[in-house]
Amino acid sequence: MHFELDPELQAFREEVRAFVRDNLPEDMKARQMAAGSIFCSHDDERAWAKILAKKGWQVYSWPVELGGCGWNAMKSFVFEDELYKGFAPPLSFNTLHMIGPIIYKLGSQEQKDHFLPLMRHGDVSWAQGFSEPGSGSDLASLRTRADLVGDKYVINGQKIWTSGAHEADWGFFLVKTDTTCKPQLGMSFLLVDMKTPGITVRTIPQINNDEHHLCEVFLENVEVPAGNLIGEAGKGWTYAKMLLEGERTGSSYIFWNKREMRRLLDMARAEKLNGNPIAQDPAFRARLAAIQAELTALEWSVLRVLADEEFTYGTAAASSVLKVRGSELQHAITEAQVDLIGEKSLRVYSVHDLLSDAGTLWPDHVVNRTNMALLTRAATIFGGAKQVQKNIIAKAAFGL
Amino acid sequence: MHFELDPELQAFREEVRAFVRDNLPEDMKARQMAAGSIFCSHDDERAWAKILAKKGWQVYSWPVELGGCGWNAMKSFVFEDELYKGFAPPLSFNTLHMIGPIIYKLGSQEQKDHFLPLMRHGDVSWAQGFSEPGSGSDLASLRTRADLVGDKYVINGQKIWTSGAHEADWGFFLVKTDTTCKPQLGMSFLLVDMKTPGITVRTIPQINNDEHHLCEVFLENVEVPAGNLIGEAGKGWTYAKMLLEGERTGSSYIFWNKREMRRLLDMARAEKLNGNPIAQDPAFRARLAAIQAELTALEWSVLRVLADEEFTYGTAAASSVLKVRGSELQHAITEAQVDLIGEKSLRVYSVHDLLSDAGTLWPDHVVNRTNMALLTRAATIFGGAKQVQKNIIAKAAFGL
Amino acid sequence: MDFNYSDMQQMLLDSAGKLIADTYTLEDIRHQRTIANGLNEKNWAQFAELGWLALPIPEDAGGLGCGLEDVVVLSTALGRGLAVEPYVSTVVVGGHIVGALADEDARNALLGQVATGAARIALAHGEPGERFGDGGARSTQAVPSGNGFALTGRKMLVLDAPSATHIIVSATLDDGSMGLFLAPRDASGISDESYALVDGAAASDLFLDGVQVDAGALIASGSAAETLLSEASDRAAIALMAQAVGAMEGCNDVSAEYIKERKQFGQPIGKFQALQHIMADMFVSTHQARSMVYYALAHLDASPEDRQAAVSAAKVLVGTAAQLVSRSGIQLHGGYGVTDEYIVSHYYRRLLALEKLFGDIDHHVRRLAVHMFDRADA
Amino acid sequence: MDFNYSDMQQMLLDSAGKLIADTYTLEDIRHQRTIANGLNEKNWAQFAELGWLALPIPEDAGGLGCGLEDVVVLSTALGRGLAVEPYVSTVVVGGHIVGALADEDARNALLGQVATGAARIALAHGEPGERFGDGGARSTQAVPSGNGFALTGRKMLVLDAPSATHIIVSATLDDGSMGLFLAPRDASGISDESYALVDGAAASDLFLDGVQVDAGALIASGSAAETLLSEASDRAAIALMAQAVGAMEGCNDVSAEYIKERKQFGQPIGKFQALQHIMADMFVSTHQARSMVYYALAHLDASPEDRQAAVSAAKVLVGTAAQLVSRSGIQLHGGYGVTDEYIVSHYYRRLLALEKLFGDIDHHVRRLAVHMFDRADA
Repeated sequence: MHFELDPELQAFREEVRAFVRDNLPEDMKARQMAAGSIFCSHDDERAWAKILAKKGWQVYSWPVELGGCGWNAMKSFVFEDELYKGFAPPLSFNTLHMIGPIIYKLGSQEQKDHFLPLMRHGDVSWAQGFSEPGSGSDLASLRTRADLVGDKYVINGQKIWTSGAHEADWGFFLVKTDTTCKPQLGMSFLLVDMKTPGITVRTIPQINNDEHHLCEVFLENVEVPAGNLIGEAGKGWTYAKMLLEGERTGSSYIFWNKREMRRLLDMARAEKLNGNPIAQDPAFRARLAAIQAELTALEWSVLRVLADEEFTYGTAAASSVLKVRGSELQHAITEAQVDLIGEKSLRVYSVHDLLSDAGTLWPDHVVNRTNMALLTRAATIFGGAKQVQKNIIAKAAFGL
Repeated sequence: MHFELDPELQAFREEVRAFVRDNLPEDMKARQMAAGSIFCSHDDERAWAKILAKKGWQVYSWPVELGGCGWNAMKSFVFEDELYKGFAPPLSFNTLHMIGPIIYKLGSQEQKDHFLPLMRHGDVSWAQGFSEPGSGSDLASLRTRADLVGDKYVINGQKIWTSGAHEADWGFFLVKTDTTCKPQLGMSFLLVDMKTPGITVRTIPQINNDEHHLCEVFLENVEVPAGNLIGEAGKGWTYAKMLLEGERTGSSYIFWNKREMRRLLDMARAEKLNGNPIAQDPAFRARLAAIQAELTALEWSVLRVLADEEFTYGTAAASSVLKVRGSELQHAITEAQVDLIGEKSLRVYSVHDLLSDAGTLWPDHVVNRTNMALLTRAATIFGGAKQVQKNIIAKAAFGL
Repeated sequence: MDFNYSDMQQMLLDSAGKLIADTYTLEDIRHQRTIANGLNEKNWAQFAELGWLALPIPEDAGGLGCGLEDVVVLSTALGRGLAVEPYVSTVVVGGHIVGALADEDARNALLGQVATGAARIALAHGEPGERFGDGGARSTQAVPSGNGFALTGRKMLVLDAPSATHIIVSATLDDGSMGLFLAPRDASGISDESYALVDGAAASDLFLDGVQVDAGALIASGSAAETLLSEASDRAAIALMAQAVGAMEGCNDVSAEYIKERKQFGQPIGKFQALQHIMADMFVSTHQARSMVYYALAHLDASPEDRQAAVSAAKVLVGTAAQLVSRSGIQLHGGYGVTDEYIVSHYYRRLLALEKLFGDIDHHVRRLAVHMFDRADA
Repeated sequence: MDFNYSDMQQMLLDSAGKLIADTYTLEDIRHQRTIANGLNEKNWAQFAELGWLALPIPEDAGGLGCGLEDVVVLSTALGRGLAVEPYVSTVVVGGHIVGALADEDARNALLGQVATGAARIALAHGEPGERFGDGGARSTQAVPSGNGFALTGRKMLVLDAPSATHIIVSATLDDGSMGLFLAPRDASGISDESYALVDGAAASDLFLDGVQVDAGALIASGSAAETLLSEASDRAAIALMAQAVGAMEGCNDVSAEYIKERKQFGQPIGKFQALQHIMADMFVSTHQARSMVYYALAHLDASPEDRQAAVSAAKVLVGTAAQLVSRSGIQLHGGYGVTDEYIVSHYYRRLLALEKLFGDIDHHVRRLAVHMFDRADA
């Protein structure tokens, strides 16, 4: 048992901080600061990816021989922490943790040769097609099917909650290639060029009036070369589970939570109550201190997983804790941001013009806080709703 | 729609207040004030009943011709509110709302002639035997049986959570008289003299070390005259349900909650934080104000039921709201009492010597607060656990 | 005590329910934010036609002379329908304050216009740097000028100003006390920045630069003005809380319906006890919130301190309930709950606004605590 | 970073687990409160024999010289067992403060007695009218007298004093600063009122009337004394939080076991999703609490401000978790949960005490907020 971070990591932290300071374009930072989102625009994602690629950090989590950095979990933690702190656009989760690993672990040589360099250089963006309208937390009920006709798969069906599908170059879809067996054995993983005829993408207007992120994808007789199959047919379910289980700490949104907590504390110093900073009011202090304690606990629970603590209960329970508390913290922090600005939270700012003026009489820190809080309601829903996480915990921890 | 209380009730309120002031013995009041309980000792209950009986208020809720007062719901509300406010011992729920009504509505002439005068004069105390070890919120699973042998019922079984059974004169028990039909049709209601051979009573030590209230009752070949059957055999379930449904607002503990809230506010004025009354600290003020708002809502939800509001959903839902929030308030208030006295809450005072000295260095208001808070954990359990209440609400309000 | 609707109230509720069902569909609600000044003229005309705008207006001004309890009954329907028309600004706040105008003809004329829908009033009180009007004396100044006053100052977040025909402006008089002034919305010297609010309503920041009004425009000053403003604010809070109760009831109903329909893991998700208990919590909160609206109403004519305490207690409870209900409603809807295409997200946004308008939970917690701990007469 | 137990720690945990299982049965725990001075002598002898009392005592005083992380590991087992022996008072607080005694012989002699179980130390710091020692300067006075001092004052709620052999007394010196004094528990001039605490431990109020101690009894004064007290308190808080984590884990386990066994409505109540989710919440809180103990431990050697902030953050979270877990544990047990005859009610009482000792949630929320908002170096 010892709790010290490798002292070398402090130097690395400063290296990353300096890199962000020197290389993140001001306007890109300003947009990310205003949005405060876990998303960013397609353009910013691509542009930032190219900047990281030049430094060799674009696919940092991949194996060294594929252009990754070979960092251990703690070093990666520091890296992402600093990027978030500096308001860099979020890294592509799909590239780093989903389709990237799938292709370099299971892809054909052709797939590797084609896609890995593109991803390494930040030259391709991906849409993930798992969820369907009829199946939220219940992946076994997927209905989109792909029939092998000659050397092509013909896909018919519908996907939903597909982030960025309207701007993505490629998609990776979980489809049914065999409907005669139980669902878990009939699924396959297919790569789909998003420009293929038969694909229609509809953006879904969100609660914050954003139409730029979540999409529905309609697939009607979409023909895809058989060579776009990943690994073996019928193993899609296994691959998808492998991906989802490999990502043990991402659902904590620890970096986002830490950054938005800092913003919250700054807002408390700036906003006033009866002429004094709200940061001096015992009632607000108590509320924010309680959130701070939960945030610290979340961070150390993340570290425990990253440091491979041997839990006496199923590791699934420890991961689900991160999802439950991470999403609750996203709520708590954004709710507090809204409450801190009081009635000023009611004004709507455009999510499509993030650098819009706050208004003559309005402080800058109010811009877009409510939009962010609205969108954050999804935190306890996506990626396995909170209720599903609790089912998992009850089973993994207590055998209930 | 109008929200004024009958102005005549204000005068009545003062009449009751004066009566309590002039007739409640000081030591009895002091004991009740220290305990803060929904219970009182057997002796205090009996003595106070005799005082009320003299005034004609002992069985106030019964029909006038039986010695009741004929007050409407609002007047009864004011009456009980004032008794609680004045720290009078609690009225006998069994006499007023359980076995009293059962006997005067369904009892035989002999039962009426024997028991009603006793109750009217406060000369008999009752134990209620519904729950059994195997059945908490699930009354259908009761197993205590009474077999008719000649002109006697022979009872065998076990009851639990029987308040005051060790001191009660009589008990009313729900027993199975027919085991061949479904449980709801085979239950009967029996009156049992607690001195009958075969009855063993064990007091159950509670979390606050109290052993004076809850009991287990073991019945082994207990012979009871067949004339002690209430109404018809096999209708016990119907009678019990009738009783439980007739009592629509009691589970709110509104009078208790109001009184203990007053105590809480007084404590906030007396206790200090950094030299100032805690009542001046914004964080504690916020906590207590939130409780106050909930308490007011509870009181007005009680009034809505008492005034026979026609709800658009099942009345069961409105009653369960009172139970859910009433019990949550009991928790919130006692938890706040404990937190207000800080580390002083850790000292144990005897529940059997309620007027014991606080200690040379200790303020009087700390005595017994923790004991009360401990016992109050039961609020969300007895009389239909909170989870059961929520099942009821989901069904009655939304058909779920 | 009688919590049941009178026949007249039941009729009001039924007719409102019908109009709301026809006129406030999801498409209508989504259309709302595209209206530049926030006013749906067609709906407003309907409000007038149905007599809703005349409800609490005195009879001698052409109104119906009803009490606030009738407004409350109507408001629950408006809340369920997510109607963001400037009803409270114009009829409840405007109607109450204008009712104190000394000039009977001017008063009845304007109130008459309120009743017919021709006039709409916005209250311009809050100023930059304040939090729910906690700022004490107004920075906006009313300087004697000609036979009246010149008003200069900045007013922030004036609800429903973009569609208003009149504004009521609070300003500091020469003697340091506050005055309430009536001015036409388009008076010269007023410029504005207008914007939409999260619930589809609209508001403005108003920049008053020597706005000239005559002496008769001063509705009240000093403690009379303070009293009037306090009364109007508490009435507004009550009407908006009734809207919140209606919105919560609507949110509960669509959520229950949704979880009965939506299937996951082979059964309607409404079969899951965890979701049933979420709905039970929503019901409990909503039921308590309605009780508190009645409680606040019952204290409308109590002493100012008692009325304020009652309104604050209600605002605390209703606001807390609104948060629980609207948040749970989204959770029960899963991913669909955070889209603009399901009405539950609109309930969420409206209930967010209703929690904040006329003082948020925190503001009223503090005001309630003053009543609980600091009153000399307690 | 490594969160796994060392071999030595695993052995410590295993042996503690065994002793606890044998010696802390429900009967033993119920017996505890009948012990007049709160000390189970047999258990204490076992603690000594197993080396637990020697754990953090320096090697040159006959101790094992282990770190607080080892005490934490042991403490989780003590917490699960609901052991209320005066371990923290004597070994963690007493051991740390006595470690600053200038006289090496006297220091090693007393620490050696701590390690063998012969000496037990109680900290007499709190005074009437205070809230978690918020009172600033001590009212208890240390007046020069003979070749030492005479101590006069009143100390309240001195944890574990009834069974102590020594007390450490905080008192105000002539120069107004604070001194920490070591005195025999049975020194002349000390009278007491002793009582049981809710968890079965015992405490005393001490009345000091010119208690004579010699010059060597002054362990530290001024800022050194403040530092020593602050360090000892934070160490105590960490050890007690580790006990709380152990108690929560125990509470979770007995609750899970209970709901798997208990049948209602024809099935084990553990099949009800609502109860499963309560248990999930208990797990989440407990897991986070353990993380915070590690976090606090990691800041043991940080600057005093950072250490205090870390301990406070942990105290807030662990206290909150303790409340949720212990309250839920009772709820899951139904009526049996509030009886003395099920261990869950004892977990409840112990966790209540652990939340309060060395600063409750509210106290540490305020101290954490100071760190968040008021630090000059932040």
